[in-house]
Amino acid sequence: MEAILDLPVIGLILQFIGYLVQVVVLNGGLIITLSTPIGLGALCGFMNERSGVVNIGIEGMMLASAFGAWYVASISAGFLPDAAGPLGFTLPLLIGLLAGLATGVLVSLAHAWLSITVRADQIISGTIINIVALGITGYLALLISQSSPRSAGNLSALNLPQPVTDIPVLGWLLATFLEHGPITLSMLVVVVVLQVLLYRSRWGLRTRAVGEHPRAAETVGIDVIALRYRNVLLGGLLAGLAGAWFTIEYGNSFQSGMTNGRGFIALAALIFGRWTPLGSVGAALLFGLADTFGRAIRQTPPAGDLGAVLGAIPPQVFAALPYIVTIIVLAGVVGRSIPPAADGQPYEREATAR
Amino acid sequence: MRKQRFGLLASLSVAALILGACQGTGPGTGSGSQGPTSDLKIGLVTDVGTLDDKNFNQFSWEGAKQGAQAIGAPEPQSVVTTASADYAKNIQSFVDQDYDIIVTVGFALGNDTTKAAKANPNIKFIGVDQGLCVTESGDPDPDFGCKGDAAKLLPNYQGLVFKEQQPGYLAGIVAASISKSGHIAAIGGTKVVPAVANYIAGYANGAMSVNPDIKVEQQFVSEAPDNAAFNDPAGGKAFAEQLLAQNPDVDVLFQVAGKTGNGVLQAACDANIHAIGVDVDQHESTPESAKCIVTSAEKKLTKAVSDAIKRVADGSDKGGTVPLDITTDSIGLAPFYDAQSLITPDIQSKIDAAIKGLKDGSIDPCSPTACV
Amino acid sequence: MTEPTAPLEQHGPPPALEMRGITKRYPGVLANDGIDLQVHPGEIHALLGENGAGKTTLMNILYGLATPDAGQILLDGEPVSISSPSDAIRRGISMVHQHFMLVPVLSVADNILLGEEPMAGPVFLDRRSAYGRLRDLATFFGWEIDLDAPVGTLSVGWQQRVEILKAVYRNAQILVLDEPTAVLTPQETREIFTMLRRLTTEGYSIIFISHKLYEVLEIANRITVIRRGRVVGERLPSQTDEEDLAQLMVGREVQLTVDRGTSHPGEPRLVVDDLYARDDRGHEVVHGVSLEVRAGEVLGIAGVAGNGQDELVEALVGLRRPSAGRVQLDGHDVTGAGPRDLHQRGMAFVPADRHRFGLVLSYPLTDNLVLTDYFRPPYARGIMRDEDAIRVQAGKAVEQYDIRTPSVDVAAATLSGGNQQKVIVARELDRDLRLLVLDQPTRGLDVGSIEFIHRQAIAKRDAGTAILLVSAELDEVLELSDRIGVMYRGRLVALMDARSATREAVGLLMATGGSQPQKTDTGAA
Amino acid sequence: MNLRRTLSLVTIPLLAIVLALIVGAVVIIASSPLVSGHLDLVLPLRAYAALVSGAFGTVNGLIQTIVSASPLILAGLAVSIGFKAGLFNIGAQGQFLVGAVAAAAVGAGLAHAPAPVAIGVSILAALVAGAVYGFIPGFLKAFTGAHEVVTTIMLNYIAIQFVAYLITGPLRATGATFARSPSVGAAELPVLIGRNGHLGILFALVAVPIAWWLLYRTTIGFEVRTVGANPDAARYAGMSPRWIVIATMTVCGLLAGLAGAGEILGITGYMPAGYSTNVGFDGITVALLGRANPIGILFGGLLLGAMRAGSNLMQIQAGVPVQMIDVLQGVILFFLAAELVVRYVFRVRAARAQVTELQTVSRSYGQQTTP
Repeated sequence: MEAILDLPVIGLILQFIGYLVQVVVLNGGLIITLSTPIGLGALCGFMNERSGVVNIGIEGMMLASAFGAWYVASISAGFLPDAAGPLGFTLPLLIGLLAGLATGVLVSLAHAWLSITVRADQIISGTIINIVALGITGYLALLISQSSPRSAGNLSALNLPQPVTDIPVLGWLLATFLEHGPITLSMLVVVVVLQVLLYRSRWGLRTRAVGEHPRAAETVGIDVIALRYRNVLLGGLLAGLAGAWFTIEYGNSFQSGMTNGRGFIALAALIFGRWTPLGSVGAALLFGLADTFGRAIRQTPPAGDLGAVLGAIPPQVFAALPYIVTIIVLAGVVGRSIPPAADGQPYEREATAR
Repeated sequence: MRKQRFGLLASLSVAALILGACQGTGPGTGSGSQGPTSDLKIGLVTDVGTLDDKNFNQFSWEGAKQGAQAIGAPEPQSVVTTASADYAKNIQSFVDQDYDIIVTVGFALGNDTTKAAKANPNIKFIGVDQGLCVTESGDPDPDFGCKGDAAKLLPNYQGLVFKEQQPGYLAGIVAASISKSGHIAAIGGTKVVPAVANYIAGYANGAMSVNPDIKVEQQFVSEAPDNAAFNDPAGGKAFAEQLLAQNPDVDVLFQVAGKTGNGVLQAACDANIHAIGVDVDQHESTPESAKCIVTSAEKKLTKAVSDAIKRVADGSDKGGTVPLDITTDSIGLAPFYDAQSLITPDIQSKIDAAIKGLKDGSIDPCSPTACV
Repeated sequence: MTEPTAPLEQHGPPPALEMRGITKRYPGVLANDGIDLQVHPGEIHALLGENGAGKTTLMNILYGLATPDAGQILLDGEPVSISSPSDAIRRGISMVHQHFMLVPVLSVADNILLGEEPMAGPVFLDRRSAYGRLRDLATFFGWEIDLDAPVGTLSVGWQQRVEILKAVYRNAQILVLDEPTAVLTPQETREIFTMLRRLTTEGYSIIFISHKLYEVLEIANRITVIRRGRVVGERLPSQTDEEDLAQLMVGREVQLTVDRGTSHPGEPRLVVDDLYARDDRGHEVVHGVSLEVRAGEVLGIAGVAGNGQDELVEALVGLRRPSAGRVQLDGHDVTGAGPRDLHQRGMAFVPADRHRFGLVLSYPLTDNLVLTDYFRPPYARGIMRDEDAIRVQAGKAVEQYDIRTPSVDVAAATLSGGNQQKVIVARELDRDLRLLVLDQPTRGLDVGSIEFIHRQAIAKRDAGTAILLVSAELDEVLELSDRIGVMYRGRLVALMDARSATREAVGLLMATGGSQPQKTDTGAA
Repeated sequence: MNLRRTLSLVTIPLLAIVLALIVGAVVIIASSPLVSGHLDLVLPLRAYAALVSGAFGTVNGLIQTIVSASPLILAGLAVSIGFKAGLFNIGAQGQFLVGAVAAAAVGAGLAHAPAPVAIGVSILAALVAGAVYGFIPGFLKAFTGAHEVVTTIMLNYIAIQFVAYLITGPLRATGATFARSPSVGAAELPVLIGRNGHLGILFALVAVPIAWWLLYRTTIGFEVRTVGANPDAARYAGMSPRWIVIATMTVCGLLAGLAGAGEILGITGYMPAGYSTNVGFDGITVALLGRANPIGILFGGLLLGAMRAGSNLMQIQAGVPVQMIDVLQGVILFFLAAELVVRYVFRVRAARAQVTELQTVSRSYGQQTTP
């Protein structure tokens, strides 16, 4: 009796897997592209939190950088030549990219100052960044729009030659992973670099020590404050990249509030990825997949029973999925995720007690 | 510490100054024309979002400005809604400042505009995209029976309602005619907004009228009129790219999704297919994507709002829903610009015939796919 | 009395380390007041002083963790300024802190290498080359150590060794050990001592910080005693004894053993039967403890820290649920009862960590003095607090227990450690008690406060209260108890009459748990 | 003594506001070419004057200020009671939304019931919904150690999707041309004062003294504060930090849910799809501005309410976009955060241990332990 009941379920599962594979094969590149701001944002969080600074301001950092990159690119497009180089780089776009990075670093500097030097509550600092970034970019964008700034265009994707992409399987892999704009490509590089450095470099060892037990790190001569500053500012570069993705790589214009919560999904990815670079970006890709899967169900639902089952799921479930799994993981229902022990604790150099 | 903080402040202000200086010219303010003068004060409340959506908020705003200029009124003022909870409050701000004409933009403000119109019979209200539905006492009808005669009960409230299915229908004719594959698509923000649904219904019907076998993908980014539906260009681009990956032969893409739709247009450009804009002439409003925009299914918001203001000024305004359709030239197709070459005389004659048919009522843009 | 320092080194090489006139002021405390210290090459120099005398502050200054307000540091006769630990390390100073400075999630090797990483190129670590050297060092001391094991999984004794390896790895010339034996068994202590002597033959100078007289006498070549931030004497071990050092350290003639009088034990009050408990990570750390405490007696539990005493106490006072076993108070089964229930049954508890458990530092004394009674009359009626009644009680307690405070409205954080402990004692002891649980009641206190608290405890005992005293200070247990139990690896391995207990016997039990294999628990009363 | 303590509590927020206004002025001047076409040094004055006159210039403006302030006060309480227990409730936004949707749903169901019943039951529904939504992160914190900051952020986004599902699905009003819930009819809150001073403002005004009394005059409040200040000591004292954490978060959710009910039943009368609000995040500002003290929150809420109410006039009369309010709010928070520690540093000389309450929040982030 039970065996009979089970059969259709197995069939459904097989169908589901088939459908999933189909979606991935068709949209692999898109999934990676869409994961870029989330992955880079999560890596920004990684840089902060592994050295002991909580960052819930990723959303604001990204939004500010998106604005900075777009606005500076758009101004420079007014008087600089826009002959395109490799990957669609024009002079204005290059300047815009640098401006995006600079914005990310500047905002991170504020975060670092508040959380490290002033030893303010780091969560409040992140909240401030989110509020101010949304306010000031909205404010400026509205004022600027009245003069209809021109767009500087956007960076373009790497194009592999046809013969390469035609190779079976490998061609697909190469195209999926490489046919992207420079920012997405940079994420794929940065994540590997960070993962290797975290476990194999002096920086990584020291960062892990500072995030877990800053006092111990200090007693062996590591400058905790400087290391935290450096990491938070480097994280700002990554947030800057993530922001620039919105306005000069994937998109080509700025809209108020356009990051639309992706900074918080990045936070979720960081946690889901257990505070490691590969894990975070892996989680970002997974969230990107869920997102893409949700769209696929709308656009081309599978036929038959599977279609009926998936169709019965409210589409909002897919939108909420990253948040739901993060709570589940954090609660330890499946595979517990534990932050660095000193995450969130301001460091005081001189031990006043004892 | 003090020093550091001051440094931060200083750099902030310097940055802001640079911003300001670079954009020094500012908006072109309405020059005082020699026309009639009026002291009517005009205010405008946007929907959630901003004035820079390159879409209906922005172009209604243009209409208010043009209308003010036409009647010689002072420059209008605006309030940007930041949260939908604030509609009533924002309308009330203008009431309290004794404004004479208050323009509210978007169907979502209809309920609060109705209440305000009833409470302030001496103030003229113009609601963009707002069909009036009131009870016999002139209140917003909770049961949507619309028993009351809005024109009589609220003579101070013009609800501008466009027949979006008509420009959608014309866009559909263009799309079907220029499609080589016989497979076209439309992406809407959400189907729960009637304007969106009607555009797309008209589009499908128009396309079928040219080519009964045509495949029209009709997709909606979100279930609700939220940020994902109208305020997420990256999400819109992704949605379109995925649709095109699934349907690689789609060669015309129509967007009805606000800022999200700007991403849709970009996806079309990236894929080297044709795009059709919505609401306003997007060839002009989104120059980033101009190269692939064939035309736009336009509702002439600027003109409609400006006309409504003029009617108030000359006293010819009447309350109630003001239907705006092709007969009053309130909707239509935007110019083709560079895409003119695509439009063969044959296609042009189909368009002309459809315009004629829509005008005389012999063509129903809501058939076979029904409108809302 | 302090003989004019006529040091012996006029002709020899300059001291390896000299500290001159070191002064450090913390808000409200003069932690170091013009301290002079000389350490010679190859000597073990003990720094002796009570808790809070300023030893750790002095060493933090030496190590660059604190900046002195005045004074000078000379290394090999050269004045130096040490502004950070990396300065100190560069100059050949290494420190083993009282609280281990190890990162639990990192491996043994990474902990040792941290800060002095061997590099292959500018970016990457060269762990392989380091491993050889680390193995050699371990062999030198005769240790088998898994370099890849996360430090968090090691026992305290092994963590201590990792700390010392860290220092040795850095080729330190001067090694500072801050109370290195506090968490060790006497046997482990002996091993460390052997190792330290070996290090001195290798040319290390060692500063050994302690407040245990016999240890200092055993290991040191020279002893400097500090009291209240000042150097009060310098001694050679051969020229002094415990009495002399104790006098210096405490500043007056002290009676090393409190006269506890005779006890008159009554009926059993607390009966613990085969109790098991787990720690926060879920490991079972209390295995089948059985004991009873009778009215009018002090049962002392000795044991090296980390042998399950914390969990045992927490299980008894309701802060931790026992995983098995039974606890009875006055014949009622109170297994798994909460703190409040036990409190109402006449139990009081003075916790080991007063900042963590005993007080809310940001609260005024008023609230702290009713922390366990806030919910009942006269301090509350229903859910309404009665502020007046609370103030009246606070005023009374401050007077009665001699709590030195400007007012009852100041935050507990502003009081000295001794006065803070008095607040807890005032709150806990100021009523008729059936059972009093004292967990490390005098840790970190000055002698005056220690005496005060011991006297209060004995008074309660004489009034018929059953007292359970848990302390890692063997001396305290020996002084106060009528009977003594020893905890070893979660078991109560011995229970003996205090009169028959010797320091050596108890020490051996603490270290080894007794020679015979312990399957069942010895002597349950 | 008491006066001095109050003064020292008020000084820093006031200082932060003044500094924020100065920074705001700099931003306005710097961006003035975009507003008036030239560098306009008096624009900030015009903007602030308009802001003030919009908020306080007329009786209706004043009432609008109170109406805008009341959900902010409730949300501010929802955040600050969490602070008292050592919890950072970033989830007021989500709790507000579920409270709002519950009020909208039940209100619609009772649209034709007698008004007192309809109002009472709708509000009850909002309280319960908000409370449940606050209970979830509280429970997770208490029993799994999942830090409430992350869970509440996630729950905010889940709430948005949940509400979208309800309004476009089961709750969608039939016959409406766009997706919205049916009107709440009889459950609409009566207007008590002026044009739109609805019953909801009473909720806020009553909640403040109740919250104060509970926190400072009852044993329950003592327990909450003790858990916030030192959870171990609380356990030692026989309190149950777990249940107090859960109860506190539940109450926080309840208050935020009540704010949601006030907005739906008192202002819009239904819930449209895509309903959006700033209340949750404004609540954080209010809580910090009010130093997590109910009385302070009353003033913090009024201040922010005034800014929200007056901002329209600022845009109308001075052309300065309303987003300026967000900027000001962020800068106020910036100075509060920075000053918090300046004071912390000087704590030894000033009244000690007054400020430590807020310090506990992010410290616990890395620990993820159950209370």
